[in-house]
Amino acid sequence: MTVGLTHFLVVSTLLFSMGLYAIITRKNAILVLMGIELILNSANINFVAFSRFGNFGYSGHLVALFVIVLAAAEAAIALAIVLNIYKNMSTVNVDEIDNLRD
Amino acid sequence: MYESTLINLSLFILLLPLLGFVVTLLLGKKVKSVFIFENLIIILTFFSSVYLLYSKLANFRTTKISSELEWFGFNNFITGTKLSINLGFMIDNITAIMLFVVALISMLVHLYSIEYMKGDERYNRYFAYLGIFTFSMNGIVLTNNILMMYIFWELVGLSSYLLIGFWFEKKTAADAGKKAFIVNRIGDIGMFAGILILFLTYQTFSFDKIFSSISSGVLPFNSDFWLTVTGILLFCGAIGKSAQFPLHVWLPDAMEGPTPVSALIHAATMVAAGVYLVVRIFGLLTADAMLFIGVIGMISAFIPATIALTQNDIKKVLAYSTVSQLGYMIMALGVGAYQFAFFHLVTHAFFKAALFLGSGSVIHAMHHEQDIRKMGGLRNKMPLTYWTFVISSLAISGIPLTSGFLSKDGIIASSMAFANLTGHYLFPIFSLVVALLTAFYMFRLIILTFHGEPRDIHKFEHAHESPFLMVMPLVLLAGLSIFIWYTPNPLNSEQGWILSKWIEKPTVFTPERSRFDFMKSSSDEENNIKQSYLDAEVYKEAMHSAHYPAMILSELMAILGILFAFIVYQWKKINADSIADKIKPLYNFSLNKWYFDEIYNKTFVAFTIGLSKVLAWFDAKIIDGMVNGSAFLTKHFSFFIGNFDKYVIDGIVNFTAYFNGFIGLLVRRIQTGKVQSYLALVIFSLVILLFIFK
Amino acid sequence: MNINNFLSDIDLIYPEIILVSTLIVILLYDLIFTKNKRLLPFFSLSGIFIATLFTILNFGKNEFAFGYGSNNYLLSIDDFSNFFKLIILISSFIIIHFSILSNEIKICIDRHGEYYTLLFGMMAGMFFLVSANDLIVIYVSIEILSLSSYVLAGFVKTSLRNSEASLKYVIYGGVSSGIMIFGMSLIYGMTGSTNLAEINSILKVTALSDITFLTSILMVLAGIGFKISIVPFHFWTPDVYEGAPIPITAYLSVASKAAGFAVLIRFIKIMFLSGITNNEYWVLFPIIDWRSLLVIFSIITMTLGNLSALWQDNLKRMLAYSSIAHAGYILLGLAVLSNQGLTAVLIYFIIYLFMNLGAFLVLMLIANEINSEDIDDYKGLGYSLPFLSAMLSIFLISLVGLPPTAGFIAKLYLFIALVDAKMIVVAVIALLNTVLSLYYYIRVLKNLYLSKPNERYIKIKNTSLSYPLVFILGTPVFVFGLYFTPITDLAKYSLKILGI
Amino acid sequence: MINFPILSLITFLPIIGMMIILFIPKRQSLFIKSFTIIITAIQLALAIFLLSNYNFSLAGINDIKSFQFVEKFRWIEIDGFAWLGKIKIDYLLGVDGLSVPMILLTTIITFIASISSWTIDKSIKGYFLMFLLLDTGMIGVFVALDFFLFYIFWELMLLPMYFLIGIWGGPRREYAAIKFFLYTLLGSVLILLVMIGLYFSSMETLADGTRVFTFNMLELMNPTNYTQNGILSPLNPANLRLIAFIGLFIGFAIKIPMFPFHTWLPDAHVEAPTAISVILAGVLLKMGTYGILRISYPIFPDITKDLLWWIALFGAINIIYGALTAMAQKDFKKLIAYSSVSHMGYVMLGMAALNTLGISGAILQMFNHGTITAMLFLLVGVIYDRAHLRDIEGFGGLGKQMPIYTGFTTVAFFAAIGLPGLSGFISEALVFLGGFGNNSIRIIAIVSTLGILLGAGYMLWTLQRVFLGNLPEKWNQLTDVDTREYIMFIPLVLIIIFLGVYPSPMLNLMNSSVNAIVDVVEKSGLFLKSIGSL
Repeated sequence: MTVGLTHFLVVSTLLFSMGLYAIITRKNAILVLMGIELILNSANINFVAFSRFGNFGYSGHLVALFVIVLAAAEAAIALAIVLNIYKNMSTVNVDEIDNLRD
Repeated sequence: MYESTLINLSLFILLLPLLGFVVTLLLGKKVKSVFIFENLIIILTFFSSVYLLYSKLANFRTTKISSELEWFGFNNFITGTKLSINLGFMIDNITAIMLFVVALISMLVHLYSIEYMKGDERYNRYFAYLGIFTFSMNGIVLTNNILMMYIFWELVGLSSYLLIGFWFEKKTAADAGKKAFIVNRIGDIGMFAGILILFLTYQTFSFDKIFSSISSGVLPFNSDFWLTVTGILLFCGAIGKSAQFPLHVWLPDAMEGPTPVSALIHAATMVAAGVYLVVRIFGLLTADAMLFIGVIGMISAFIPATIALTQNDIKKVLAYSTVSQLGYMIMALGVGAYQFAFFHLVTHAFFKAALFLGSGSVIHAMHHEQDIRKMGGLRNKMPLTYWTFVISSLAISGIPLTSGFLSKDGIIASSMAFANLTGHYLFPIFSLVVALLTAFYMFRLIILTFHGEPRDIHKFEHAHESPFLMVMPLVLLAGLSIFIWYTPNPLNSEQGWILSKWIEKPTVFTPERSRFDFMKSSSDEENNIKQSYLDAEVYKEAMHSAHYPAMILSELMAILGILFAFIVYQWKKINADSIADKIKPLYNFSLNKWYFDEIYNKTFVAFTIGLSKVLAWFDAKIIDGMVNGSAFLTKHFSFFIGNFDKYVIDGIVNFTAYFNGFIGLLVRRIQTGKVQSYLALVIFSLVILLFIFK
Repeated sequence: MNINNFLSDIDLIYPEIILVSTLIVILLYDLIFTKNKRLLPFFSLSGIFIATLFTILNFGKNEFAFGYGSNNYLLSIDDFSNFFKLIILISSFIIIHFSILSNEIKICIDRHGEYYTLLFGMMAGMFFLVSANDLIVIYVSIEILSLSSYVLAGFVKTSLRNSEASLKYVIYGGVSSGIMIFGMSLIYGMTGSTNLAEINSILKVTALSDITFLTSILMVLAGIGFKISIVPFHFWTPDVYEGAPIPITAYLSVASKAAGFAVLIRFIKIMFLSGITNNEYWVLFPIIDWRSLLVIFSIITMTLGNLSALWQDNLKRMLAYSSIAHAGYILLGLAVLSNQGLTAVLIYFIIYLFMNLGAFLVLMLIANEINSEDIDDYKGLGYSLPFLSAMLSIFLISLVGLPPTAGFIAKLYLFIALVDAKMIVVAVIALLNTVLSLYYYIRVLKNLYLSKPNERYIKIKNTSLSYPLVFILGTPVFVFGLYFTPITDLAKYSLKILGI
Repeated sequence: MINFPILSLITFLPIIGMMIILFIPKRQSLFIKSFTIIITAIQLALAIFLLSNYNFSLAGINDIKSFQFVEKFRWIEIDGFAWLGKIKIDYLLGVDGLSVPMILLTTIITFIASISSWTIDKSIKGYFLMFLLLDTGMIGVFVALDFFLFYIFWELMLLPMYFLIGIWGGPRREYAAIKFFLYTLLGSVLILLVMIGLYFSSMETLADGTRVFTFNMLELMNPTNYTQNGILSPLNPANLRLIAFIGLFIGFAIKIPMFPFHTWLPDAHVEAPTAISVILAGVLLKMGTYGILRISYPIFPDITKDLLWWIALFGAINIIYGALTAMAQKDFKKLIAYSSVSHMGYVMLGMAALNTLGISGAILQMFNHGTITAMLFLLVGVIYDRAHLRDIEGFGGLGKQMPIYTGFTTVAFFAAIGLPGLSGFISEALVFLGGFGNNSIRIIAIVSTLGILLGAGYMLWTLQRVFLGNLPEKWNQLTDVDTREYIMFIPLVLIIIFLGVYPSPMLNLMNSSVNAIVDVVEKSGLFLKSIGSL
C-alpha cells in the first residue's frame, strides 16, 4: 500500500475536526489554543501534501512555513493574554469568562 | 326709474343690516346704546323695501329684473372656456313682496325687542344677531341662483343657531340651538346634493338659466327620473328649514330662544324660506316630485296639528301650529296651488308673528311663565294683547274677513281641484281635518290663556299690559290680518290685487311627459308657451267648481273647531281630562309629540355616537396598535415609555408576545458571552450555508 | 525574479516602508528614552503624514508588485488599494488623537511605546491586506493585523473587560484564521496556486463547482467575515468592542473593517470574475449564487445588528451592533456585484469613517468625564454639554442616514446601486432597517435632550484638542451631505482594481 | 421684476437667523424671541412681495419656462461614470400657482406661530433654533423643483420637529415625538426609494445634447424622457409603476395623514406645544397633499388616473372616519387633530376629482384648512395656557366668562364646518362640485357630504360643552383674550372671512396651474398608456 494524497487528507481532516472539537468543548483556554494549533497544522499538512502530490512546486511548502511562523507568534501572544486573564480573574476557564454579554 | 336703480336699491337693502350687524357686534361691548343704531338701520331697511316694492309694482310689474356679477371663475386655457360662479339678484314681484314682509316683521321685532329684552346682559349682541339674520334672509330672498341661496340658507341657519341659543347658560337653549343647526344640515345635505346635480348638468346655478335649459330638453343624466330626484333633493332643504316631517323636531325646541326671535325667525320668515325655495324651484318640479312634496306637506300639516292639541306651553302650541301651517303651504305647492302657497306664506307671516309677539307679551307680563295651565283671565289685564291675539287666531283658523281665510281657503279649494283632476283625494280630506284641529287648538290656547279665572294668582296680580313698543307691533300685525289689504272682496281672494296682479303665475319647464295632465299645455296653446297652467281652462274649471264646496266645508270645520274648544274649555261641558283619560294612549302619543325625539335619539343619534365611540376605540387600539405593533416596535415603545404597555396588552397581544419572544431569544440567547458557543454557532452556520448553496 | 524588478517594485511600497520604519523608530525611541513618551504621538503622526503623501503619489500608478512565477504578483498597488490605504491613514491619524485624549490609554503611560508600535503593526498589516493579490499575503497580513489588535484590545492589562475582550478576540480570531487557512489549503489543492489572478485563469479553464471548492470558499469567507464582522461571524464584535479601549474599538470598527472589505472585494472580484457587462455588472463564475449569498449575509447582518442594538443600554455596545448593521449595508453594495455597487461601498466608507469615528470620539470624551458608557447616564447632557451633544446628535443622525448629513448620501448611493440592479425588495428591506435603526439612535438623542437633566453638572476640562477634533470630524458629515462631488469623484477614481 | 434670488432668500433667511441666534447668549431670551418674530415677519413680507410680482397667467407644473423666480444652477456634477454617464443634480427652485399659496400659508402660519411661541419658557434659544430650522425645511419643500432637493428639505423637517415635540411638549412628549419621527421616516424612505427608481427611468437631454439621468421633477414629468429599461419606465414591460405610485403615495399619505396612517397625528398634536401644533396642522399636513399634486400626479399620470377612485375612497374614509372619531374625543386638542384628519379628506377628495373645480378646491382647502386649524390650535392653546386643562367635559359656560375668546372660537368652528361666508365653505363646495363632476367618484362624493353633517355635529357639540351652559366656579378667574392673542387671531380671522367672501384672488392665483395639472395628467396619462401598450 502506497501512502497517497487521500491518506494525508484524511489525516488533516481528522486533525481539523479534532481541533474544532477541542476548541468547542475544552474549558481550559490552553487546550482551546491547542485546538487552534491543530487546525493550523491540519492546513499545513494539506499544503504540503497538495504541493507534493499535485506537482505544484514548492509553493505549498512555503506556505506551511509561513503558517508555522505565524502560529508560533499567535501562540505567544495568546499565551500572554491567557496569563493576563489568569492574573486578573484567577481562572483560565473559557466558559467562565463571560462578563461581556447581552 | 331704471332697472339698475332697483338692483342698487336691493343691494343697499341687503348690505344695510350687515353693516348693522358688524357695527353692533364690534361696538356692543363698549357703546351701550349701539342698539339704537341697529334699530335705525332696520327702519331704513324697511322703508327701502317699501320703496322697492312700490317701484317694482308701479314701474316694472311684469318684468323680472335680474343682474349678476362674477364671484369667482375658472379659466380653462386648454379649451378656452371660462366657468363662472356668479352672484346675482333677481327681483320679481314675489321677491319684492317677500322682502317687504321680512323687513316689516324684522323691524317690528326689533322695536318690540327693545322692550322685551330690556335688561339682558347681552342686549346689544342680541340686536347684532337680529341684524345678521335680516341680512341673510334678505340674501335668500334676493338671490337669482341656487348656490347663493344655499349660502344665505346656511347663514340664516347660523343666525338661528345663535339666537336660539342666545341664553346659552340654559342647557336646553344650547341644546336646542345645536339641534336646530344639525337637523337643518341634514336637509341641507340633500339640497346640496341637488345643487351638485344641477351644476353638473347645467354648469350654472342661476335659476333662469337652469329653467331655460330644462325647457330646451337638457335633463340631469338625461332622464326625467333624475329631474324628479333633483327636485326632491332640493326640497330636502325646505324640509329642514321649514321644519317639515320628518325633520320638524327642531322647531318646537327652538322655542327656547327669546320670543321675538321665535316670532321673526321661527314663525314668520326663516321657516318660510323653505316654502320660498320651493316657489323658486317650482319650474323644475315634475309631477312625481310635486306629489312627494304634497305628501310631505300633508303629513307635516297633520302630525303637528295633533300634537298641538295637547301641548301646554304657549310657545310650543304656536310652534306646532307653525309647522302645521308650513305644511299647508308646502302641500299647496305640491298640489300646484303656487299662488295660494305664497299668499299663505305672507298672511301667515303676519298673523303668526302677531301670535308669537302676543304670546311674548303674555310671557313678559307673566314673568316668563309659559305654561298655559298657570294662566287664565288675562283678557282684562291685557286687552290689546288679547284682541290682537284673537284676530290673529281667527285668521289662522280661516274665518272670513281675515287674511287667513283668503289664503287658506284658496289652498283647500286648490287641493280639491287637484283631487278632482288627479284623483288624490287625501289632500282635501287632510287639509280639512287640519283646519278643524287648527281652529280647536288655537281657541283652546286663547281660552286657557285669556279667559276664565286666573290659575296662578300671584303671577296674575303682577301681570299688566305691555308697553307701547311691544303693543304697537301687535296692533300693526293684527291689522294686516284683515282682508282689506289684499282684496276688495272678502270672500274671493282671486279678484284681489295681490293674487291677480302681484303674484306672478308660475311657469313649468319640465318636459310635458313628466307633468300632471292638467299642467300640460294643450295643443292650441303651443304658440303661447308662456301661459301658465293656472290660466288653462281645465284648471280654471276645476278651481271654479271647487270654490264653494271648499269654502263651505272649511268654514264648517273652522267653526266646529272653535265651537268645540269653547265647549270643552270655556263652558266646560265636556271635561278635557276625562276625554284625555279615555283615550290615554292617543293622548300620550300626542303629548309626547309622537315620540319623534325619542325615536331619533334612540336610533340615529345613538347610532352615530355609538359608532363614533367604537371608531375612536378602534382608532386608539386597533389602528394605532397595529401600526405601532409591527409588534416589537410596540414592545420597544413600551421599553421607552412604561405606560405604553396597556396598548400592547390591548392591541394585538398574541402576535406581539410571540414576536417579542422570538427576538428576545435571538438576541439575548445567542450573545451569551461564551466564546466557545460563538464558535460553535459559526461552524454550525457554515454548515447551514453549505447546505443552502451547494 | 529580477533584482531590478524587485527594486523598482520597492518604489511602489514606500507607504508600507514608511509605516514599518516608523514602527521601528517608535520601538527604538521607546527603548532608548524610557521616561519621555510625549514625542511618541508626534512620531506616529509624522509617520502617518509621510505615508499619506506617498500613498497619494501612488494614485494613478496601478502596477503590480513583486511578481513570481509566470506573471504572478503578490501585491497590486492600484487605486482601489490606495483608496483604502487613505481611509486607513485618515482613521489612524484620528485614532492617534483619540489615544492622546483617552483616559484609558493615558493611565498606561509607560507602555505607550508598545501601544504605538502595535498600532503601526496593525496599519502595516492592513496596508498589505488591501493590496494583497495572493492568498498567502492575505493570510499573513491578516495575521499581522490580528496579532497586533489582539494585544491592543487588551491593552489595559489591569482592566477586566480589556482582558476578557482580548481573550475572546484571540480565540475567536485564531479559530477564524485557522478555518480560513484550511480553506485556502483546499483552494490551493484544487487549483495548484495561491495567486488570485492565477486561480481565476484556472477557473476559466476548469469549471470547479463541487462541494469541496464551495466549502473552501465559505471557509475563506468565514475568515474575512470575521474581520468585517458580518453575521454569523460577528459574535466577537459586541463583546470585544465593549471590552476594548475606545480608541481601539473605534479603530477596529473603521480601519480594520475597511481593510477586511477591501480584501473581500478583491477576493471575490479577482478570483471569480469572468467578465464585465456593458453597464459594468460583474459576471462571476457560477460556483455559487454570489448575489444571493451576499444578499443573505448582508440582510441578516443589518437586521440582526439593528435588532440587537435596540436592546443595548451601553452606548459603546450599541455602536458595536450599529457597526455590524453598517457592515450589512456596505456588504449590500458589494452584493450588487457591479462597479456601481462598488462605488457605493467606497462612498459609504468615506462617510462611515467620519461619522462613526465622530460618534466614538464624543462617546470617549463623555466617558472620560462621567466614567460611563451607559445611555441612561446621558440624560440631560444636552444641556450641560451642548456642543458635544449637538455633534453626537449629528453623527448619530448621519448614521441613521437622514439628510442633510453625509450618511444620507452614503445610503443614497447604496440604494441607487440597488435600484439600478432591480433589487427592489432588498432595497425595501434595507430601508426598513434604516427606519429600525432610527429607533436606537434616537434613543440617545432622547436621553440627551428630552429626559430630565441629572443634577450633576458636567464640564469638559480641556477642550483645546478635543473640540476642534470633534468639529473636524463633524464638518465633512455636513459638507459631504450637501456637496458630495469630491467624494464621489474620489470613489469613482478608486474603482480601478488590477486583475484580469 | 425681482432681480435677486427671492426664493433662496425666503428659504434660507431662517437659517441665517439661526446662525445669528446661535451666537446670542442664552440669557437674551427677549431678544431671541423678538428676533425670530422679525425674521418670520421679513419672510412674510418677502412672500407678499413675491406674490405682488407673480404673474398669474403662467402655469408652471411641468414647464420650466412658465415657472417663476426660477433659480437654477448645477449643484452636483460628476462626470465619467460609465454606467450612468454623468451624474448631475440641480439646485432648482421655482414657483407656480401650486406653490405660491403654500408659501403664503407657510409664512403666515410661521409668523403667527412665532408670536405664539412667546410663551415658551424652557431653553428658549434651542427652541427658536429648531423653529427656524423647521421653517427653512417647510419653505424649501414648497419651492424645490428638483426631487433630490425636495427630499433633503422634506427630511430636514424631521429632526427639528422631533425635538420641538420631544423637548417642549406635554407629558407624553417622548412617545409622541418618536412616533411622529418613525412614521414620517417610514414614509420618507418610501419616497426615497421611488425617487431613486425614477432617477433610473428618465433621462434628461442637456443643452449639449447628452442624455443624463435626472432628479429634475419637470424632466421626470416629461413622458418622452423615459428610458427603455428603466424600472419605472412605461417602456419597460416589467415596470413597477403601480407599486412605485402606491409607495410614493403612502409616503405622502402618512404626512396628510391618511387613514390608516393617521395615528401619529393625534398624539403629536396633543403633546406638541401650541405653536408647533399650529405649524404641524397648518403647514406640515399640507406637504403630503402638495407632494401628491406636485410629484405623484404629473409623474405618474397613468397610474393616477387608474387609482383616482381609491384616492377618493380614502378621502371619503378620512372625512367620515375622522369626523366620527373626533366626535368621541374628550381631549380638546385631540378633537381638533381628528378634525384635521377629516378636513384633509376633503383635499384628497378634491384631488381625486381631477378637474379644475376639484383641484382648485383641494388647493384652496389646503390653504383654508391651514389657517382655520392653525386658529383652532391657537385657541386651544389659549385656554390651555389659562386653565391647564384640555378635557372638554371639564369646561362649560366659557361664553360668559370669555366672550371675545368665544367669538373667535365660534368663527373658527363655523369656518371649520363650512359655513358660507367663511373660507372653509368655498373650498369644500368646490371639492364637492369637482368630485361630483367626475363620473367615477360621484358616489363617493355624495357619501362624503355626510362629513358636512358630522362636522357640524362634533363641532357644535364641542362648542356647547365648552362655551355654553353654566360656568363652573373654578373657571371664573379666566381672563379673556389679551393683546398678543389678538395679534395672532385677527389676521387669521380676516383671512378666513376674506377668502370666504372673495376667494377669487386665491383661485386666480392657482387657476393656470390647476388647469395645467389636469391637462398634464390627462394628456401624459394617455400618452404613457399608449406607449406602455406598445
